[in-house]
Amino acid sequence: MSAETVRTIIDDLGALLLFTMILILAAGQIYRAIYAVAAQSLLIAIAAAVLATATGNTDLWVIAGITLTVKTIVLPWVLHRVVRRMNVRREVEPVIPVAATLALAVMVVVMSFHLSATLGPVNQAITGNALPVGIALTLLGVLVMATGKTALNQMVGLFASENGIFFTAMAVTQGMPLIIEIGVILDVILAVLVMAIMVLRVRSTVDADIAGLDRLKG
Amino acid sequence: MTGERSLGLLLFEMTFLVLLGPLVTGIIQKIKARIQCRQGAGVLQPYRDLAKLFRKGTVQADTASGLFRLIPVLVLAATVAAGALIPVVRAGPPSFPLGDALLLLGLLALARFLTAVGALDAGGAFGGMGASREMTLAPLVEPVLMMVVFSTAVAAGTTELGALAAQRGTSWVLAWHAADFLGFAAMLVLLPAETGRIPVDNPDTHLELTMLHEGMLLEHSGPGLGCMLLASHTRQIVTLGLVSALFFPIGPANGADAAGLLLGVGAFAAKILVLASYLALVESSYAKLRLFRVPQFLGIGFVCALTALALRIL
Amino acid sequence: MNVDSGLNLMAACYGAGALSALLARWSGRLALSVGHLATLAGAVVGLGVSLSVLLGVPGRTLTQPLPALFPFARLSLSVDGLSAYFLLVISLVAVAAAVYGPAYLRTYSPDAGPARQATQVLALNVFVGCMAFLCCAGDAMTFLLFWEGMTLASYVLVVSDDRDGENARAGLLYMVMAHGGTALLLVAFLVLTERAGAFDFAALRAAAGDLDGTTRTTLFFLALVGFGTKAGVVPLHVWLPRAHPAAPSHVSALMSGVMLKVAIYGLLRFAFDILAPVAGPLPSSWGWTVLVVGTTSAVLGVLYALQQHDIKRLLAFHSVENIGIILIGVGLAMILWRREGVGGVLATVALTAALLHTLNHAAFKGLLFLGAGSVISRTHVRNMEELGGLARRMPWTAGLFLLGAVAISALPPLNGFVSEWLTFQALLGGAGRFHGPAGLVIVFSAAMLALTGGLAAACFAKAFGVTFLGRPRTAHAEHATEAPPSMIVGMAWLGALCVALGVAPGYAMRLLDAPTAGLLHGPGASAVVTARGPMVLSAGLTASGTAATAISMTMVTALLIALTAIAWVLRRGSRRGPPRAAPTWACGMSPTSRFDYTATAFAKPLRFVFATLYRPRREVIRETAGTPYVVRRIHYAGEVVDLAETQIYHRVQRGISSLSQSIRARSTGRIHGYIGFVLAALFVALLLFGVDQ
Amino acid sequence: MTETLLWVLPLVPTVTALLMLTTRDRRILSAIDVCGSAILLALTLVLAREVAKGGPRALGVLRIDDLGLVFLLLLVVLTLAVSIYTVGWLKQAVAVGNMKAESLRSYFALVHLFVATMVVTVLADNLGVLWIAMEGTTITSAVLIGYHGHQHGLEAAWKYIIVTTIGISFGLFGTVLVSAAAAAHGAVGADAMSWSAIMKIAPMLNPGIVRIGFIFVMVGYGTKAGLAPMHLWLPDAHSQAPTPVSALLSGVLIKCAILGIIRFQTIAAAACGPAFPAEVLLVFGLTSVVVATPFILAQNDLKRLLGYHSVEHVGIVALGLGFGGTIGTYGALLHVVNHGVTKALAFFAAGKAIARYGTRDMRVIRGLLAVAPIGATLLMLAALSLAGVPPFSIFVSELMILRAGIGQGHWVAIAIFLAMVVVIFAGLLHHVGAMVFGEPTATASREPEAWSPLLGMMLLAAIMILLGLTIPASIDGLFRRATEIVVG
Repeated sequence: MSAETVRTIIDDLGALLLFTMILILAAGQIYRAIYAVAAQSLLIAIAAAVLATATGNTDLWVIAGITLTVKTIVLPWVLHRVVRRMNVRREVEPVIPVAATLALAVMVVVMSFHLSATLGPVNQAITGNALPVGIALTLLGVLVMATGKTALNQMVGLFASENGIFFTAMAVTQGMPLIIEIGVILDVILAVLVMAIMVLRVRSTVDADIAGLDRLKG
Repeated sequence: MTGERSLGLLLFEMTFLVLLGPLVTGIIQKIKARIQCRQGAGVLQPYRDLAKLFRKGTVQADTASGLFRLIPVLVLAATVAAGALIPVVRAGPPSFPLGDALLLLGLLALARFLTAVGALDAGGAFGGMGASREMTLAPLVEPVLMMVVFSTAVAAGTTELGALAAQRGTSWVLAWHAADFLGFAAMLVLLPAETGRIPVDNPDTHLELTMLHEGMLLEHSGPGLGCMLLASHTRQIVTLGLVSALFFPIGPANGADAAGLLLGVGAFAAKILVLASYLALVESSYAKLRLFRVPQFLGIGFVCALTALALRIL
Repeated sequence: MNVDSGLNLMAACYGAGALSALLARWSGRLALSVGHLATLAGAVVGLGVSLSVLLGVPGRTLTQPLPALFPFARLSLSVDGLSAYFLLVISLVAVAAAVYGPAYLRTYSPDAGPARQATQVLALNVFVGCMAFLCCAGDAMTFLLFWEGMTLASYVLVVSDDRDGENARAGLLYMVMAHGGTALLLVAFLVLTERAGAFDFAALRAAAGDLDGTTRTTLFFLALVGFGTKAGVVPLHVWLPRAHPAAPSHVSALMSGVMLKVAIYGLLRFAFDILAPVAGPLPSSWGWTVLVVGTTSAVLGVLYALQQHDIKRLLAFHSVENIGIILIGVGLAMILWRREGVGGVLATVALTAALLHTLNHAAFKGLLFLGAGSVISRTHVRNMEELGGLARRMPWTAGLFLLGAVAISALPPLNGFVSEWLTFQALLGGAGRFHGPAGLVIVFSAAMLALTGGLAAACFAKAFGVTFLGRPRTAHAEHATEAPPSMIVGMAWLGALCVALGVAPGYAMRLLDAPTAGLLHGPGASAVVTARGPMVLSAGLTASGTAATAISMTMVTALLIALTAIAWVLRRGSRRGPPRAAPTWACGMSPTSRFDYTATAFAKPLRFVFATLYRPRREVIRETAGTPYVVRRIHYAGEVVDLAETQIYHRVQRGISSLSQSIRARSTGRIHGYIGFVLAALFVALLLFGVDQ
Repeated sequence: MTETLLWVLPLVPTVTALLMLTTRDRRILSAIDVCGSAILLALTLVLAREVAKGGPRALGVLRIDDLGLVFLLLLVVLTLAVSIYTVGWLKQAVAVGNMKAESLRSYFALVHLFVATMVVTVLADNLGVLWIAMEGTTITSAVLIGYHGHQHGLEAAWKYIIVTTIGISFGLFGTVLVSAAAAAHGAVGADAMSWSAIMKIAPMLNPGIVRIGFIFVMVGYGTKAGLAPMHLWLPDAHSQAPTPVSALLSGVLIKCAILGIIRFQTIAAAACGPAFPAEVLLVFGLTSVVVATPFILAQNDLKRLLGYHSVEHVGIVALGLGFGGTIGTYGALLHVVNHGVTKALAFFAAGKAIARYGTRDMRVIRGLLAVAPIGATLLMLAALSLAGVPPFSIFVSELMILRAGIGQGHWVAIAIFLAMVVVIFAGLLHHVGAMVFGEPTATASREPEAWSPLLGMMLLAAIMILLGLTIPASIDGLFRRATEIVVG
């Protein structure tokens, strides 16, 4: 397919990604957030596949596969299990009101678009709005972590921002070198496992959410 | 104008001052007595007192250290040495560098310091009280004295009393400026303080609430007391001599012949007499001030001296 | 004596002394003796070096490169007249301290463990060594290294009595203020080194040559504050009366007598030598500032000293006063140098006065601290109110302390008077040169100097009288005994110095030639002050060109001695036989030691007169027996505050600590906050730097 | 030969970590620990000599140049010191019950894995590998921080892992942008992320993208380095981690992040001109110095105090890099080493004091000099050195940084810097002086000081004082070459 169509596809995917991110931000229930992030990962995988067909870069197929298996299936499943084990209350009341969060989100998006607008034409193979979307996704993911009350929200947010980075990497260059890509994903998995262990440990020792602890200060 | 004063002359003047010292006290006492319509003791009474004291034995406080016996000696020596710096009969710088006003003030301060230390040596309340008060007033008097000296020295460009006097020349009346009047005024304020007389101190009382200098002499006795008294007589005349050297330069300057010498002595005696009667007058027409009023009294002198200096410099 | 080898030898001595701390492993006493012996040796060598430079070829500078320790700065030593003179001062006092030290440390703290003794030996040698070589530094880096070494070593000595929390606090204050001062010095030096591209003084001089006026003045004031902190000028003095008493007494002698002078050395070196416009007079603002600062320090120093009852604190405050007097001389030298131009006479007089007073103060302040030390080592009491009557129990100490007291009170015929006389002459000459307000300022500081002298006399009449005379007030004083001979010798050395410098100062002028001529590029001290031969001091020619004022300390002394002899004959009187002893007159009661005037009582009138400066606080609690007329017991407590301390330092300290407390209290412990900060940081950074303006 | 060494080096700690799993005996574990560290040090020294002779070496994604060597040396020396210290520390900790005897091997294994990841971080030439290794350090050290397993430990660990992961994901984003910019200039595949390859084409890169990339990296790795205002995790982590781990975190880990920043700084300087990264570094540096001050002054927890102190010193390093120039950069690199050594020493001494008094509350620790003279002296020395007093090493590096600042005429920065340094000096000396002097608290244990911790501390103290008194020619040469790499 032509570069033009690919670009439009990527842009549309970017828009969808942003949409899912908004869902995560606004998600009142932890399960919804998890589903949303899984969907987001799925979109990433699709994007990878699209780019693979466009550029004929086989590495991207691998990446698409990994993303699909790991981020769309395995990790959400892990999170699901954790939520089960913790049997937390489903509703998560955010740190700051959702409205404010969304307002911040808008600011972030605007800022990132403004920023990439000032860059001028970056002569990449494929860009379009990939860069601003990537920046926005990364920052919004962190915003989720900052506003989400529970440890789970924060883990979800972490994925989200990782997704943002992956998307950018794929869109702006033809993806990172495969080995790096794999290493990164491995790290993410490890990190999630360690986090999960910590969460459960705290839940088992003192019946509290680890993200709620704030004894150490000053 | 004037030649240098030889060492012989210096020593002569020194002895002259020492011998004359008690007489001045006697005269002041006499004048006071007259003013108070009393007969009063003869002018030679101080000599008799001294003679008596030197004949007596010594009683010493059991707590006093070995230093105590030495104090009167040192005090007398320092005071008399100060006397050597005063030009009495003739102006002009000494051939020997012994005539500096600052050195003179230093020696007097040394005597005062040693007196205070001696007073503390015996222990007991009176000595300490006297020493404390004396050493409180001294730092207030000395700067003013220093400024008065400066007010003339700045003009002359030297602090050597002989040279200062010589600078003034013979006809001192014409040479006076406004600054001199103010400086002299300051000196008049200081004189009672420096000679330990009313309104600052009262030499005749031994009432612990009023006495300053006497309190320090309380434990001395016999020859020791004699030395201290002689020292205070000398101190008094030296102070008067300083004033006369600063403000009434010496009479006939030229020639060291007998006639000039006599004239000089005469002029000096006259000046001392005037100042002495001034002291007597003040003493018998004022009451003693409370200790903490004295600084204000000295403040007058400070202001006069400062103004004098300002007039000199501006 | 060959200077290079002398310096090496000196370094070897102090190094050996420092290493001798290791001996404490076997015997603390051995370490003490050997260490102080090494210090003594080093000091003696130092004397040799400095004398050989001062009496050698004038205007010659010997430089000796050191091994290149740092890639960016060559280290070197360079000894000229100024360095040698201050090396002399340091060594003279160090000799006394080294002789005095071991016995003092043994008698004062016999229970001290070998660890503490080792620390003291090590720190003492490092301290003295750093001071000695600081004066010989040939470049900024060496200077700063020794400067900080000196600070650190003295800090260790201050806190060496580690169980006393008060010492630790004093050390902290000292260290912090010293550090602040050093920070300013760093900036002052680094600005020059950056322009020069090198660290050695010669290069800095060259670089300073093409500075513009404002930069030059800024640098000077940086240095003034930096060195002033170390020298303890008001209001930067607050550390001094705390730190100096905390150290062992012979170290206090070194700190008060010498370390402050090292700061003066730094100031002279920086202002006159490095920063001065090429061989030209200094900007007038410098001199006037220094003069005013000096006058203030002199007066306030002695005023606060008057109200102290801790004998070492009292002495420490007097160091503030004397530094002030020295600075008056320095400031005058700056002013007059500018006024008269190069070759002026009065500037030389002023500088001579300052330098001579540096030496004199080192002598008598060292003596006084050692004297206080031997009292303390015998009584373990620093509060004068608990002493008294020691003159009969420790006659030697008492006599030497009295000597020092007379000297510091600027009374003839001792050395304090000489340098103050020169200062007065310089002031007088200055007053003659300047008409209008400038002249008045000078005259006023002259009056203040006179006031200072008088107050000092009062203060030491009190200090000596209350400590040594009258009756012993406590058992401590009751059972005191004379100090061991080695301590007496240490004091006697300095006492002899006071007398010699007082009676025959003319002979010391030769030593001042090199520094004065070197700094002012004019006539040397002896050419001006002893123009009429070493017997006679004269203040050079005066404004009206008439004969100079002159004094001859030697003759005055001779006269005094002769008169004393005569008076002694009078004093013996006609009646022979020993004096009859009787109790002191106390209105018929049999007096006890409670009758004696206390230090508080002695200083009370002056406390009244200067109440505005003291803000005295006093509380009297009287226990009456039923009726108010019968008083059982009166409890009296009074204190005097140091204005600078209460008005400036305490407020600053309170402000900072409360501020940081509140900030810390407000900080969050919630992870969301943490993340928020990261996000915000990125956000702001992107907005600030993201777009190329 | 040397190239293979590049791969051997990270393997050494990894193998050591695996060996740890073979036994449970504390003595054997400690022996393996020390041996492993010693071997690591030896190999590093060999490598250092080779590099000094033959210049940078590269093999695949790993590369060693003088810049990396500076950090590598710091890392291995501290590792050895930590191992020696741990011997005695562990004995005591087990005796008291802070560490469970059966879980010691996992502890040792984790420590060495941690070290391995840091070695990779330092050796990485490929910026992606750099990132991976950095995340690896986060994961391993997070487990170590939470090792004691009590609530506070886990809280600290969680904050640490979350915040730093966020941080370095920003770092990854920046890396991606930079590599994108590089890819636009024909750098394909692994080259697009290879630092050495990028440096060749750096001047041609799109300044806009590199600019944004550098900001992301600065904030990202800055978080890991503990620069304010991203520093908040640091005091928590440092106060909760076991003492040897605190030493490694403060001494090396945050320095590795600094290395990451320096790598990108060079690229940014080439692409956007040196002014831009310098500006950013200056702002973050000053912020750190200022922010750390009040928390140091009003602190009661000894280890938190040291943690905030690390924030200040990382800020100083950033200042040095920001002032730039040969002197500034040299000073900054020297400061990295000096602070690493000194801070590790400080943590060691503090750890012993804490063990002695059984609390981290500085208001309780009193009269240390009386109960543990050597340890107290070392603590005092470390404090004075941290405060920048000669003849200790930090004075030298701070002096050079100051010099650079004055040379560049950054008067405001200088003024703030000096003011803060003096105030912090006061605070630090106040705290430490109160702990060292005075009458000892009754609760203090009077047992004699164990040899191995002292040995470890002596090693560091020796380096600290040596570098304060002189900089040997070899080390100077190393720093000069490293400086050239940064300044160009």
